[in-house]
Amino acid sequence: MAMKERVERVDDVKVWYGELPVNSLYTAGIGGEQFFRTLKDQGVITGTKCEECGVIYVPGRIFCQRCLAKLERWVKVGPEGTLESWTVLHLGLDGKPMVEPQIVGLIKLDGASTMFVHRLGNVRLDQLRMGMKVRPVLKPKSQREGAITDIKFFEPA
Amino acid sequence: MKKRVAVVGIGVTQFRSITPDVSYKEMVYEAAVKAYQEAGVDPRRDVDTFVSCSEDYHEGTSIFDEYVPDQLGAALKQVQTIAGEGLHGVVAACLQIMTGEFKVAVVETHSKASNMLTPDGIAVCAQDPVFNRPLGLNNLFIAGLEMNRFLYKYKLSKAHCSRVVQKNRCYALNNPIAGRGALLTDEDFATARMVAEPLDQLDFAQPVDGALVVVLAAEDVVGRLKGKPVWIEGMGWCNGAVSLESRDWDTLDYVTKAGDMAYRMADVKNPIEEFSFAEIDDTYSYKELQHLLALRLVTAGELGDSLLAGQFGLNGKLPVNTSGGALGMGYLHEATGLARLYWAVKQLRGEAGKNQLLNPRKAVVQSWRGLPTTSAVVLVLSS
Amino acid sequence: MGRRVAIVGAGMTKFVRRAQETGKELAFYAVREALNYCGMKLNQIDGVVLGSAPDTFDGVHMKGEYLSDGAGAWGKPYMRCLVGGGTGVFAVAHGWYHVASGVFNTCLVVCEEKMSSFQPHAQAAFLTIFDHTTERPLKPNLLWIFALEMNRYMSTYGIRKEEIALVAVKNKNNALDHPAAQLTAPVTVEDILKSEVLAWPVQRLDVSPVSDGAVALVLAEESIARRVTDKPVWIEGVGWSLDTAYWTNRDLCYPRYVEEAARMAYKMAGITDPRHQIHVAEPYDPFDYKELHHMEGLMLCGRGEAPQLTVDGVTRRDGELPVCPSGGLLGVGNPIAAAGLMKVAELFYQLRGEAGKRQIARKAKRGVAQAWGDLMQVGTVVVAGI
Amino acid sequence: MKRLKESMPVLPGTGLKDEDFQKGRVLFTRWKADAKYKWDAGIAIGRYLAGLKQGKILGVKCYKCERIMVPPRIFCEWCFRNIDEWVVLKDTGRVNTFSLCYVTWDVKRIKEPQIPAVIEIDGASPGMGIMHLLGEVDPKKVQVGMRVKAVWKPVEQREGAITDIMYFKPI
Repeated sequence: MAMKERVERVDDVKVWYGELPVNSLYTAGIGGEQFFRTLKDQGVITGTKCEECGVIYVPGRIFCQRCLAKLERWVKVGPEGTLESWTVLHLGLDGKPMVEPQIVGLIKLDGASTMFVHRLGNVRLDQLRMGMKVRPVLKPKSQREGAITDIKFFEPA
Repeated sequence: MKKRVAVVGIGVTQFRSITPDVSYKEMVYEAAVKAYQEAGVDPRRDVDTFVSCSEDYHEGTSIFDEYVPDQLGAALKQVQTIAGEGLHGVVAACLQIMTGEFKVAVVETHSKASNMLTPDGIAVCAQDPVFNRPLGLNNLFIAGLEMNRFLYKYKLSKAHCSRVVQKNRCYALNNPIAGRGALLTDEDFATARMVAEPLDQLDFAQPVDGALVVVLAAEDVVGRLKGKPVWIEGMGWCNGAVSLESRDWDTLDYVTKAGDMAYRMADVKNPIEEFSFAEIDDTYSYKELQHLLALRLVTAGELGDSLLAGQFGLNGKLPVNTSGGALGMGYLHEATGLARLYWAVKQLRGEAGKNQLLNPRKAVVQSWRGLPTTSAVVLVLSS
Repeated sequence: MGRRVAIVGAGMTKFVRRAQETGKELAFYAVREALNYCGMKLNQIDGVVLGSAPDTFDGVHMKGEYLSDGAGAWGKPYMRCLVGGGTGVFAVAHGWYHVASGVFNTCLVVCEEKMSSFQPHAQAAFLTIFDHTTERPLKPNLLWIFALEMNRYMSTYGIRKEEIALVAVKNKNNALDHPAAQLTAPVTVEDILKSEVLAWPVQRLDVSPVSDGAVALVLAEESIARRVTDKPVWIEGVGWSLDTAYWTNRDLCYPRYVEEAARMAYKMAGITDPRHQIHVAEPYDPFDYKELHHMEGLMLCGRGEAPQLTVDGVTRRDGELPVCPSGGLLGVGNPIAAAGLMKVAELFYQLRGEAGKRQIARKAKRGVAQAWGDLMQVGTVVVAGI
Repeated sequence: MKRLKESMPVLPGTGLKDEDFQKGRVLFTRWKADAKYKWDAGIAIGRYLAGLKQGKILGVKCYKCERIMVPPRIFCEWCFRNIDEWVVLKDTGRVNTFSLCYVTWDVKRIKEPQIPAVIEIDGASPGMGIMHLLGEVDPKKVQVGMRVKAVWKPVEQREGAITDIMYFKPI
């Protein structure tokens, strides 16, 4: 017997409540700063190119994951892209069904080697096709704050 | 592997959706007592090194490593935590034994998933805080995107996924420790609620609580111990691109690399032919199919038909997840891989009860760390 | 011991209070510096191990996965170890067994911490290291355990704060010569004794600063090591030990887990007389008294004797047994896991004679680095030699 | 210190100041984790909490090493075996070590210090303590070795928690 003693009565079961009180502030980073500044100020999506590997990373980043080269060459991509996959998400962050399901897309922006993840909008479910062209809808410049949410969603192009 | 390592004891608790009567320490203690008894070792005297696998956010405690030693009999001994999957822990223990400095090692993992009141709120904290998290999307969207693309690319359907679920949850009925066994009908699948289309509520493994402790030993001491050895012939582990943007959404290159590493070590030349069975990750139904491909256990052209023809069933060419898998046993977070190892050991020892295969010799066991990771471990075992 | 394993390269970022870089970017910088140091490329690396303290600091769940691309782990075997504050030195042991096992020929060891992400102050993250049911309801903070331990240490051996403050003075001043250092002003014993009382006996300047930073080492087996460099620094011994979690049942005056870890490492390294066979030491010094505590645990002196060695100047850079010539956590900064690895990097520089202005006066062939963590509970030790 | 820095290599890394955030010089995002838990107390701690509610500090005994331990556990971690007996300890003890803490857990300064201590509980084996707070005492007079006694919450306010003891006071 692994344990000589057990909790014998349901009434004796005890729990203790608590949490991880984690409030975080995340800097956009060196790559993120450049990427989001350009998005905010110029409304343009940019990537960085690894000359060694020929990969264009979007969002732009300062290192190549393949060879760890330092990336300094920024290039403009998109704004249009191709829908490579989508999902209709029904659960919220609380794990409960959302009143309004959200459509999320996996998008390959024109000129990028990598994928971009964002919401889809202005689209009916029966319109969604693999390979369809989409384009970003940005918040007006005055409302942009240099974050991924400066893009409201992608819509059919 | 040049210096061979064997599993000589494995202890496990019942996997249940809730375990209100025991603390995590007590649950682990129970598994440890069973494992040590099976191996015939005294942890205070005979064990040289201990490895535990845990993630702080799952426990609700920072530096959970602190709370590992006592219930394992490991206080003031060599103990470390891997913030990784249970099979990472097995790899870490094997590497230690292979240095020649350690003879007997213990690996522990557990799940107290039921103690997380906000599992989705916790899971989202694994998303990139700058590029993804501000979108406020439940992690399941990643599975939805991947599943949709996978089914499209490989011309598979939801029916294939449902078949996986049906198979695994049915097998779990014959696995005494499994917590999610069920006989599911077509109607169950037809009425399943969508969570991240095409993924529905039956497509993913439901969490359970449970603890596992494994005793490993170097070849030269195996003979002195009581436990019946199951040999670890090969091991491989690998990470792919972690960022959602720069990962390869078409192939699970990290699973393939981990598999190839393990196969190379175990001298497996033709994985389709050489394994008696497979215990591979099925945290989501479609993942079992993806992992079969990535581990080169079936060709893309044959995948769908083989599945529907029952080739991955108990009487098929390559029985897959006769334990019930994560879908049938339940999802144990870091302990999920060890639960598969447990069943593989049972099969290879001939102790798998109603799901026992005839004379199995060699098996592949694989784990994946779940969303949003690209981290896999593969072991090759032999009897 | 398995195959011989050497450290062939080291690199690090600056340690700063708040880094603009993300954790990934910090890791990337450190790895790049380390690879450049030994002229190696990422495709020559077989696998990667990562050390990073709790996820609550960076505020990313499964932080190891998140950091993997910055750490150079794309398409490679990769694992993250976590033994609290002991992680930085343990990561070297973790990397060591990857190579010593014969499975890898080369391995990157990367440690990263971005503590500034935690708001309003990283200290508060430590509430959650305590037992959730029997301790956390009392709202403890990290200072409590340090203060409780420091007081126990002082009252057991009759040690005065003035003696302990000498450690902070030595280390903070040593750090002035460290290119990664966060603190850049010299301090005196008076400064320390006059600094604000946080949790008596702990005062503000007894404590290392909270930092962001990353450090990386390149490990290689013998034949590659000799090809890469003519000055490989061998990992002669590694050790670790974790004491019971019931920390209120232990006598805090002595870190027996450090002794256990040291005994393991010394045995592997063939050290029988540490006081004479070790020429430079980098014990863990998040608080000034900890350096003394750990010198005793490492058996570099008898119990309660470390303060006198400090008073006598033995532990200065020009002393007989230089201790924390880097400037330690007290001076260079304390990005937890990265700080531990910085200590092993310091042995690498010192033993190769590449420590610049920090180079110790005596000739050193062997050094020990040590870290500590969890609930005053874990000791991790690396012995390195040329 | 510029003099010394000049000869040193320049390492990568960009340090920021608080005002860089306040003045919008750098971009950043925030997140508050929704990470809530309900931990199962289990056999040993469940009983410990039940004891506290009744105004008792419970310990456990291992017949092999003869230690009487607190907080309780169902196993003896040194002998690796089940514990043998539950023991009602006294609610008095001795200060093993203490601190005068002027900073709260979330790093706010306070004038009157909190006095955390490890208190060796009477009836348990020597050195067996629990962490708690001291109260009703002049901070200047606290000493290692001081005898103390638990001050309990009124019965009706107890909930089966370590905080059912408000603090320990000198006797």
